[in-house]
Amino acid sequence: MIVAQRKPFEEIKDMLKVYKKVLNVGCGTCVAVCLAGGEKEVDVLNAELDMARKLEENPIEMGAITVERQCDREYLETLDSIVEEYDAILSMACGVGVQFLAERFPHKPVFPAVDTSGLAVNQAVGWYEERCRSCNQCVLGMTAGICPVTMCAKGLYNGPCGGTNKGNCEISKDQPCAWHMIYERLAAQDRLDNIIAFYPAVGWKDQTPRTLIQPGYKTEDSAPEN
Amino acid sequence: MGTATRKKSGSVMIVGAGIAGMQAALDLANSNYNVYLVEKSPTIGGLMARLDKTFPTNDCTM
Amino acid sequence: MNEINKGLDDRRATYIEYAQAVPLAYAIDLDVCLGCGLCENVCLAKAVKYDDKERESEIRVGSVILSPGTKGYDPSGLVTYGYGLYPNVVTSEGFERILSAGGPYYGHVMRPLDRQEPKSIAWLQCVGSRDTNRCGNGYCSSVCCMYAVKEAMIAKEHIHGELDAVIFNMDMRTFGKDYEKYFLRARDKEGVRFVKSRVHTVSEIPASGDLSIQYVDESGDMKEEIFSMVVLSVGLTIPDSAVALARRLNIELNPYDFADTRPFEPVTTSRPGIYTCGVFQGPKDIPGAVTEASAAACLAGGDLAEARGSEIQAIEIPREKDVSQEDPRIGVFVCNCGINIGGIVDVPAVQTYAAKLPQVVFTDSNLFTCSQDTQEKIREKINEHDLNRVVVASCSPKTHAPMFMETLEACGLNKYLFEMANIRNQNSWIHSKSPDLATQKAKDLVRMAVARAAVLRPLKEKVIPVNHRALIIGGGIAGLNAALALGRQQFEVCLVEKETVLGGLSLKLHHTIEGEDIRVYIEKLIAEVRADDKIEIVTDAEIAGFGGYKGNFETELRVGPGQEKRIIKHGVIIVATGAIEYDPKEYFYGQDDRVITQIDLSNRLEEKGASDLDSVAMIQCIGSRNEEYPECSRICCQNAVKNAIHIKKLNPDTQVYVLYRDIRTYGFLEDYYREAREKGVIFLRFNQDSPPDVECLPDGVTISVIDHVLQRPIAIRADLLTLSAGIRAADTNELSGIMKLNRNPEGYFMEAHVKLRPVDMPGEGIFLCGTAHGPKLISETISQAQAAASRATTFLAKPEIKLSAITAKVDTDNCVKCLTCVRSCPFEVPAFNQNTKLIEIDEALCHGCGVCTGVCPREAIQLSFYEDDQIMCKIDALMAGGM
Amino acid sequence: MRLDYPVNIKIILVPCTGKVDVLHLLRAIQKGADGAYVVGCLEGACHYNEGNLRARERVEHVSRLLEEIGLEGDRVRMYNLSSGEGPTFAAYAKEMTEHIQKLGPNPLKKWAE
Repeated sequence: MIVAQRKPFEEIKDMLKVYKKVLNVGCGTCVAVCLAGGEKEVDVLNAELDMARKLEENPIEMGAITVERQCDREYLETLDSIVEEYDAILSMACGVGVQFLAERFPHKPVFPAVDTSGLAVNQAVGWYEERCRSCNQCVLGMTAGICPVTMCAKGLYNGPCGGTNKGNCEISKDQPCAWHMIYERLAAQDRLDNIIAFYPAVGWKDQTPRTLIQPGYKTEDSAPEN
Repeated sequence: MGTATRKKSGSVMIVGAGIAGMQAALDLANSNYNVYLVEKSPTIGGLMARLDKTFPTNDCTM
Repeated sequence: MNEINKGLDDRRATYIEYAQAVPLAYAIDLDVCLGCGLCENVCLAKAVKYDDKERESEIRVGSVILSPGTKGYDPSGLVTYGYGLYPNVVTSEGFERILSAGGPYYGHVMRPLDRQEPKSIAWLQCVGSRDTNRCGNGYCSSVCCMYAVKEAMIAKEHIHGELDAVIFNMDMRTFGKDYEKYFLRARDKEGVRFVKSRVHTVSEIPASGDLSIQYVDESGDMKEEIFSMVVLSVGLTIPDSAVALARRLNIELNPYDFADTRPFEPVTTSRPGIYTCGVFQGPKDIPGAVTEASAAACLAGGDLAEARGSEIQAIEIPREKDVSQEDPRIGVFVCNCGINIGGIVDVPAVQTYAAKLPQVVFTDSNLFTCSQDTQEKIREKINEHDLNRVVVASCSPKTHAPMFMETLEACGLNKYLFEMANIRNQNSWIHSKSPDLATQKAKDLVRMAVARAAVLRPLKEKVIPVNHRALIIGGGIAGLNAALALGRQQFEVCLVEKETVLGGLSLKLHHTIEGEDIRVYIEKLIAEVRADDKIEIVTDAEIAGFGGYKGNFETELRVGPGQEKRIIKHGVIIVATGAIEYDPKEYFYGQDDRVITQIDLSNRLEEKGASDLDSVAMIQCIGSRNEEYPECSRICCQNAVKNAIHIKKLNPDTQVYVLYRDIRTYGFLEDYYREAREKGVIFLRFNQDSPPDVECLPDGVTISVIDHVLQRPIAIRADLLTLSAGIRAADTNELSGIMKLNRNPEGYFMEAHVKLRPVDMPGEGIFLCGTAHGPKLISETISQAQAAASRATTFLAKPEIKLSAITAKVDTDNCVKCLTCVRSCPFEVPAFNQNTKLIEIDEALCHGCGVCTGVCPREAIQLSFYEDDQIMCKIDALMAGGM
Repeated sequence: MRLDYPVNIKIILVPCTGKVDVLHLLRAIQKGADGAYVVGCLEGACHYNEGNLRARERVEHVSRLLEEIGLEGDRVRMYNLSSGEGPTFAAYAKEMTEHIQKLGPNPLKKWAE
């Protein structure tokens, strides 16, 4: 799941300082699940903005709506009829949603209210740990299901660096060394030969937006234009 | 024991409305028996209501 | 003089006993009333009947329960303590009032003489208990040790400076569930001092009012200490009125005037049909009294089972009107509460104000809104003005909402369309000095209530049928008694036992301390259970699965060597899984066959007698009250005393030594402790930090222990060393996992409330009895088993049960199944249904706390009757008044 | 017990303090209340196990939010007491009132409709 965290309030307030009427759009899926941008957080942020702006003698009118997903255009249709009332849009979705909103309403300023931090698992209520950085080059099959891109501070693909220290990473005693863990688990599975194999470094050079198509779902109509 | 001429009563009298009497009354009433709870002082509650807190939880007695 | 506050302050001739009294009504103290007639003239409700006389009325009942209660021992007769003479000597009952916020000093701990905070307080234990010389009360009152510890701790908490709190005792008898931990906390964490000594004399130092206490310490030295205050821990006695009542009813009393009962029939008096409970049955604490009360209710009702329901009045409820499509039409009833509200608040002004509030179509004010005739009037007005919401501005919803809600139901209005504004307890009573502000606040509170009333919705209480069958887990004394008691209440029972035979631990026992034959009893009990065709017995069975909720449970059993699967459907559960004897690792047990447990000893005495025994030693607290296992096992002291007396009866020449830390023969067991001493049993106290040493030599077992008086070790040679092994909870790991039943760290099942619900488990429809709850005597096990049957009967007697409508509901359209509610609910109620693929909250299981509503990121869960807009609108209405 | 406490305290009943929402507290301040406080059972003595602990977390959260927007976080507080402690309730009401008086009126009051 995509996880995000609310931006510092000051930053949000600053982005909106010149606007008088702003629509805050929540997103009902990933960021709602990670407790950052569903109905509840929209209401909380709006209450905060309302109060803060009144304190500055510069009141703002906040609108609230939460759509199922900001990354699907059908769900954005409900916004079409109401955005015109507003000077600007605040999005509580991940970076995808913010961009998609901006694309749909090119004449309206759209601002992000959250920082999208990645793909994570939910360890407990409100606690998320990143497990994937969508590198598009998955090696988990060879690394015993432990991701060297997210788990290793340097994102190394071919064994640990010199900073590994009794199973921990040099950046922190609390951070286990990814490659140490990979070694331990591969050893337990009697697959240590995997660790000797060489992997080319991740192709970060491919920096234009990647298109993902789920085979079997692709139809002529839904195929992306580019 | 009772004879066939007189039907069994479905009522119970409880003398004393302290914590024990109240609990017995509640159980019986909730089990569909008619209850007469008799207490000589003006209020129910008995000794327990006069305590401050109770061990071992230090709960208020009220 | 205020009798409730033990004479520490005065009260008027017309009085309410205390602030939370039920009924909250005035009484007249005829001993001091002058008869002026003033109160009769001023009473607006005409409730004072001056010439009211006692009347006799006759009622016909099928059973009687006597619970006349207790009276603290009056220590005035013990002149050496100076009670009544020295102001700073109070009884424990008086000290309770001093600690109480509703007491004479409003909860500030002060000594009576000069209203100064005491710097030191001494508690003297066993005043009026364990004392055959001065007052004839040979029994132990069972509760004084615990309440003294509690009073000392709370006093330390209340007092601003340091308080030296000292409890002078012979034995600390903290034998109840979790009580030992409480005692250790007082001693080790809170610094309460415990001195082993019985104080004989208290004398006052006239200049200061302080009190001097002289006592002999453990080594026999005379000591003197000065205290600011002395609390006499008075025992429990039976009031004369109860004795007179018993005489009139021809009930036999024991020598101490308590009701005479037998160990196997603990709540049955000598007269058929009359039962007893509480302290009248024997000295006991609150959980004991509550348990016994339910037991007495079980037997009293069981006698009348065929007439159950025949004499209760059924309440007819008219069909409910559907008002969901109507606009709110609110009626506001403002109460004067005599002068309680009307004397301060301008009620007519509040009524006029209410009339102008949106959607209010009718207002009224009443002298007493809770009176019977006003209920009639409210019913009329609801019909006349077609009201579909009602607001009553009066007192606390806690006490009165249910009654008003019934009034709504009686005219076909959903009872949840009701709201109260508490303009008495939260207003007129506390702002009596500022009537104008109080009137303004009453308007605010009414405005808030009206706003909420407008957005209330009719709610439906789900009615579920009750399966009238009980599942009892465990076929020992507890399970068998519970089964029998439920059978007498005419309910079907399925009794499940994991062993192939019934009887449990009792099969290893012979006699009670009173001399009753346990084997004969258990055989008769099993025969009776077998003879009852409503009871099905399933032995050699274990619980393999569990589901459902109160009234409708479903349990899967695996039965017999073939592990055959069986499903039992039932409405309630009684857990009676029992306990076992601790298997000692101490003192060569299992290595030397001269070292045995108390159970082994009683077997040995039955089989071989004691004629060949010159000397027997016993060591107490084996596997109890130590670091590994801090709790007291409650029954080992009486076991030791029982076997010691038995030996002395079999062979008076056998020397018996009991090495102990505190002898905890509570209640009437104290008589046997005294008997043992009189028969020559030698009791030697040792400290936990210097336990006895044991050597197994060819000519006997040698036990060395430090004698307190001699201050040096002494050695005892014994033919047998008996270890008083404690009690351990049975292994219920699997069961508690399957049924989700909580246990304490010692492995005993947890009750819903230690004090007030000692037989109920936290889950509704699940009850607990016997040693599965904690160590206890057979008589206590039997009364708790009968109590569990009584509690179960309150469920089973109903054809159906109504569930509270105040439960959380999921708007599944908006739910993203994020699981936050599933992970946040303290009772694990919200769940993802694998079939519907929805998050569901079972209203039968929901406790209605609202925690899930506060965490839902999509605002998709609402708690009925406390929906967010129903709370927000009150905030808005309040602030709209421009606070 | 009829103990006097300041007249400006108005009580809103909830089944458990675990029901008190961040939004409820924010709304009170937003609408111009000078302070809002939650009174729950003693910690460890919640009838619903842990409602009062959650309430405390939410109060602390609201407190931080208020600081963020430039109000005193201390305008919201949590108190714990048992049902028998009338005098403590009155004492807390007094303490809260005095505390709020020290902070002065809620500057948002003038914006309330």
